Amino acid sequence: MTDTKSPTRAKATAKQSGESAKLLREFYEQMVLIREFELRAGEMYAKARIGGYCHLNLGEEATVVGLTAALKPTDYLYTTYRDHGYALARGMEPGAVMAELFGKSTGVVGGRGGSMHMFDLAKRMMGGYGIVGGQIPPATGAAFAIQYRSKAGKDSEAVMCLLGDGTTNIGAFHESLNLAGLWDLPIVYVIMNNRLGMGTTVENASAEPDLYKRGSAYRIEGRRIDGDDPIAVRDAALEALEKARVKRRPSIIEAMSYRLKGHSVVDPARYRSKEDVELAQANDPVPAFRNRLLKAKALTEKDVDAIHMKVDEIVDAAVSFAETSPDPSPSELFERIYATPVANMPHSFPGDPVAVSA
Amino acid sequence: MTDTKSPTRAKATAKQSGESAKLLREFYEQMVLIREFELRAGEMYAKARIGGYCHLNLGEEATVVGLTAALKPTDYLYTTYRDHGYALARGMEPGAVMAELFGKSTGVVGGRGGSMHMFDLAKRMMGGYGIVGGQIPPATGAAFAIQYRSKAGKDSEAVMCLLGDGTTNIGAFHESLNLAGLWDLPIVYVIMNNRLGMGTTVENASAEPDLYKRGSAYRIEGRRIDGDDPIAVRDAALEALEKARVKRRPSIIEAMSYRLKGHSVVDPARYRSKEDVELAQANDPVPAFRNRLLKAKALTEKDVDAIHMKVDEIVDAAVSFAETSPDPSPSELFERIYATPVANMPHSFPGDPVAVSA
Amino acid sequence: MSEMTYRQALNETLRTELKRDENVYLIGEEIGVFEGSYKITAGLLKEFGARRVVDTPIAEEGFTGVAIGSAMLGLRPVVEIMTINFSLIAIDQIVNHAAKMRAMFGGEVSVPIVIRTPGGGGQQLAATHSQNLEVWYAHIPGLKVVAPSNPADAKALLTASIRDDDPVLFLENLGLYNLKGEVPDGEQVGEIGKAKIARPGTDLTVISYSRGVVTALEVAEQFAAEGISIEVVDLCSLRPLDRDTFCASVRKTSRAVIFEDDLLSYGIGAEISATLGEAVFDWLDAPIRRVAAAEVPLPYAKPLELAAMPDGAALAKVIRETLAASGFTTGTAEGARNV
Amino acid sequence: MSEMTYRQALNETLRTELKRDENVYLIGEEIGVFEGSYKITAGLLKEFGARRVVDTPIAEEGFTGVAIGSAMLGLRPVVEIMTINFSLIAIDQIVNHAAKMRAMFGGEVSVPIVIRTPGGGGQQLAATHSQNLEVWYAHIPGLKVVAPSNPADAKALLTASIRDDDPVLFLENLGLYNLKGEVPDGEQVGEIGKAKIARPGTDLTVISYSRGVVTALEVAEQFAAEGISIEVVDLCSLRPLDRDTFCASVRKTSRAVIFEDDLLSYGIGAEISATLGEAVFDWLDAPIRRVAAAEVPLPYAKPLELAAMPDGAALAKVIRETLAASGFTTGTAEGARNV
Ligand SMILES: Cc1ncc(C[n+]2csc(CCOP(=O)(O)OP(=O)(O)O)c2C)c(N)n1
Ligand SMILES: Cc1ncc(C[n+]2csc(CCOP(=O)(O)OP(=O)(O)O)c2C)c(N)n1
Ligand SMILES: [Mg+2]
Ligand SMILES: [Mg+2]
Repeated sequence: MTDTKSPTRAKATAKQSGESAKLLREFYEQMVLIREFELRAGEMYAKARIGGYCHLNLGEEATVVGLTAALKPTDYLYTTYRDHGYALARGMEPGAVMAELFGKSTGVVGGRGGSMHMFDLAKRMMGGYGIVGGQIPPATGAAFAIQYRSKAGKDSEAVMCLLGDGTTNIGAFHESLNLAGLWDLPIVYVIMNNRLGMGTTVENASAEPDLYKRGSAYRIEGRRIDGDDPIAVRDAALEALEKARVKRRPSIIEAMSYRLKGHSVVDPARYRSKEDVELAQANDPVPAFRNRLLKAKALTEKDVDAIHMKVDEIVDAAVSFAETSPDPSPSELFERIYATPVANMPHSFPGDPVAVSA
Repeated sequence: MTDTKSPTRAKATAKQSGESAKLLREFYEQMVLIREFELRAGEMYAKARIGGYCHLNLGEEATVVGLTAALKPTDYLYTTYRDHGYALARGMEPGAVMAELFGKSTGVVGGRGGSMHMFDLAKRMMGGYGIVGGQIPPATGAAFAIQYRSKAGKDSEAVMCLLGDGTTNIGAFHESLNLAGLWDLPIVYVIMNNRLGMGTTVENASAEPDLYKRGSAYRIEGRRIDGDDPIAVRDAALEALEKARVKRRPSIIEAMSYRLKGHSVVDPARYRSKEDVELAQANDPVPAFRNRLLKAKALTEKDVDAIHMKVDEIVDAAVSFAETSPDPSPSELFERIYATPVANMPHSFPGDPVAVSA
Repeated sequence: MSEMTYRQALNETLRTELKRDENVYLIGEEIGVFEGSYKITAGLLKEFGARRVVDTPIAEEGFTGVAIGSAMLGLRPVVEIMTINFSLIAIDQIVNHAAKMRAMFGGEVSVPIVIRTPGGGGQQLAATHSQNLEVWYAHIPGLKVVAPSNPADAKALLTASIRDDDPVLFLENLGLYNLKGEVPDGEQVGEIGKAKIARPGTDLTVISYSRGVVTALEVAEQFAAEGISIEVVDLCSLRPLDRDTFCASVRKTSRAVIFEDDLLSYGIGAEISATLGEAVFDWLDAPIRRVAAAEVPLPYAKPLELAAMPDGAALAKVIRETLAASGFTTGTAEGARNV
Repeated sequence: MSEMTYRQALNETLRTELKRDENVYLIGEEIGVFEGSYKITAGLLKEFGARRVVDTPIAEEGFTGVAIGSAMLGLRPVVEIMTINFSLIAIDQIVNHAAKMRAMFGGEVSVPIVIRTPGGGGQQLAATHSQNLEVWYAHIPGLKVVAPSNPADAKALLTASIRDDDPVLFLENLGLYNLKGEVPDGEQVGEIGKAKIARPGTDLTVISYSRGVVTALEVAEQFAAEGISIEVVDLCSLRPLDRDTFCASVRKTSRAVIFEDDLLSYGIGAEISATLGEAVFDWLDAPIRRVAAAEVPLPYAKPLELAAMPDGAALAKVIRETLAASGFTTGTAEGARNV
């Protein structure tokens, strides 16, 4: 195999000069919010406030912020189980997101979904999905619906679909890309290449480890970008979304990044080499972006402190909100499942006799 | 899209000069056998001697013969429901193949499988498969077993896996190719491009209609060949098999051909344009190969007559054998299902009381 | 009222719904140019165009998922999966996604999708093309599963399914497509979750669904000639399951036989029998028997296929055995002899 | 005898079989470098190398199919599908291929593959990660389905499954992995298709499998303290289903309650109940009740998850109701009061 087997970091392509200091600060603030929220989620998991699986966006903050910055409110976002950051960046209330993690009735989906299933139709956050690749066909279907209902153009809606590097190897990826390519659908597939699917490296999972090239079998163009640079991410996303809106053509973005910790909060990631961990830490996008802004004088140390203080308050408030929120009641167990009630819905609790009217 | 959307016939690449007249005659004879067998199968279906689905190799005889000529007896062949020709070319008894179509106990699998499921472990004909794409992962697994058990080399076993053009769009294709590419498996995927999947053209099904390029997402090389030229087919297959044996690398062959008739014997193919039908007929590989051999003096008109006479006898004999063979008996219903019998196997016929010993 | 086949009833219903609601569209393999593998969609591409009648590549998981995603945005796709056997390739999208999205996303979204798919053996299509896997879907909360047995119900329940805001698996059967029946004209919206008394009777209840009901009605007719009155319950829906209707029937007749095309163990009949055993225990005069398929991958050869599939003769035999087990005798001297 | 967890029993059995037969190999996601999502395969990559312990990409359909194909050539793969929820992506290969190949190819080939996969809710993994879909597989001829409830049976049945020449779905449960028990040393080959009396009793039979047996045994123990004797039948295999054993038990006790983790309608319990209703009808003193999960996509929030899942309390309640329905009284004055 060739040298592309070890993907090298793409060059930063940010046209940073053109950005207002305000926007850069906002980006930084969002990145810090995700970072702090995720660290706190990890703590809360350790305290058993959060159950189930809990996958964090640690190390991927720049990508999350860059991608969501490129989306219009009318665009649809489909993502994976690693979705807290996207929920926050899409404008969902941190308190409601934390409450969802706590399984409270005030959670974004009333405690039904938990960590893997953030959803908000109004915000067009179309869900985190726990089945690897499961989001790809529905996301493609959202693009189909846009195509079905509306004309192409600058103001057209579009879809962004996130997936991990490991997810490119599943059949749903292939079938969806083929349909999107064949039918000219307005969608951007973003491969979040954090180098690992659980403990498996990209090189051990993909026969073509340059993942942006995987569209070649469908005539879908792809490009690799530096996922640690929020501006580069946003610019690439804007371009791909424009193509989706105007040309109604799908595309692939491969955002290179590092997963800072284990696959989920319970994974000590012992399979990871010391060098790999060091590399990930050396590439941590949050301090990197901070230093870049400080250097460019878009940010002062005082700003940094203020941002961190503000974020801490937000996250504290989110935790308090979650902690003081009520649990959903078992009496609601059979609600929110069907949209059209019909006769003979089975509403028995375990141990009830089978429901038959005399 | 580019001009490759309408795939043009690949140039014949046969090094015909080097072939012995004997081999060429054998090829022709095999092609005629498949042609006549399939025509007779169609008749027998019309007479209700054959039930279920019945997909014929009409128009694909050159590909069938060329591919199987390249296989060693130790190679494994996996194919689709369009499998009669492969069964014959792999050396299975025409009588037993016809008897299988008739559902007789003397059929190659005792009447259990019918048209879509020709199988013979001794001949390493590993089955026709009715689920589109269903054969691809097991075929890849056969290559895995070869890799697991033996060293690469000129005498290594290898696997050939047939699939249709329409089948390249299913997830199993993607997952299998990725695994074969990743694990360096000794397999040749042959895409039988007969231009249609039932009534759907390649252009309406595949975002990359140059199907030999679909390996690009897995670093698997592909090439397109003229499926109407048995020599070209054999040569390409030999090369790909050699690569599988020696380098343990998978490859793709796209064999271009035309389906002469409907998708299955009951399909009148009304969706097909007059031009398309004419084109298919103009490209009929059987008369084309005959004329080529006559011209090259590898064959005389007398040879042709003799071959047709011989083939007619074989096919007549196959039909008689099938007709006079016994049906399988309902008393065998529960046989041949499990290899390791265990307690409490359910062997009740419809209407029997549930089997419980007192 | 007009007489038409089950196929025509489906075709006309699809046409009507396509006309009624711009959000309704059809999607599946070979439904357009080829006019449907079983011709259910004949003529619709010509009438509605390729936007509303979408031919797909062979990619059941992909196009079913596409339909699901489009339904999340308010479209109302009617998916054809060529046969239920191929739904296995799409089942992750159906069961892990369509069925669960509304609940998992806290009721924030609905997935108004219909999946039409035929099951059934008897056409010598062998093991991989002859299955009845509806019990799998009937097991899954979040789905609705309907299985009409005649053209009129096919129309009414397909209409209801398309207008329902939840994912509906609409089960058809290869053996039903040519079945003729009277179909009421005009709009007919069936009630999902309700069973029907397909034929009233007093002596024994046969419970069935889809194609099984056709056989059950034939057998009931034969018994009527002997003066034995069989009530036939057509489940119509498998989820939700209308337990009230078949339990009420068996409270009346005290005897039940379940007839289904599917394999015996863990089939639809098991749930019916278990429900009856619990809910009408005190009314039962004889054990509840199930007539179902032999537990084998369906073989191709006709004699083997016939031996494996339940038929009217097997049903009649079990009805007689059940009547005998409960000491049943008819008033009519002639008829009683054969019982 | 040594005490070990269910996880350790699986791990040691895999090690033993890898050593015994060069054709045995393990394949699945994250079973090597990661040592298994639930650490069942811990240490095995190190011991046997990457040829025998094969980490795969995320491609359940692909790698399960690869295992099937390799089994056709005589290898004996043990596939790990991380949870049964993900088996839906591989189910076409399992049900349409592995299960049917031998029959469809006339007995010419065998497919000696084991698919190990855990099911079960209760870990707050929400709707798509908490299912019990074993009833789907139990429905399919051509497969064998085993579901051991304790470390000793896990060892014996995994050994039997690996040595069996047919495709076996080996059901585990997230809630069982840490369960401890005595495991006999040395080679132990269990008998697929046989149920067990996990605890003898005389007054009522509880029938269960996999994790359900653990709860059933606890509840039986509580009743024993009241002088009520509960027999617990552990099905061990779901296909073939050992009807003889549980029918014999109920002929003895005259009362049955079925306890299962899965959803009620069309679950495993339905088949058990239907079988009993037919085969031991005359012995039953009370209707057969099933204790099973509420029919909802399992919610994440703990109070909702708990409300949906069957537990010992629900089982005890139904046992009491069943005893009461049959007019049962114990000899012991104290115990009887609570019944
Ligand atoms: C179909 C399916 N198979 C396996 C899993 C278990 N699983 C969860 S996440 C994951 C790794 C995904 O890796 P990648 O796509 O790189 O995303 P990342 O976790 O790195 O963000 C696996 C195997 C699953 N959830 N669904
Ligand atoms: C999973 C699945 N989906 C659909 C079908 C129905 N079907 C049978 S053959 C076929 C077309 C296949 O086309 P192609 O791959 O080009 O092969 P060809 O028939 O042309 O040889 C379809 C859709 C099937 N058998 N399996
Ligand atoms: Mg990753
Ligand atoms: Mg084709």
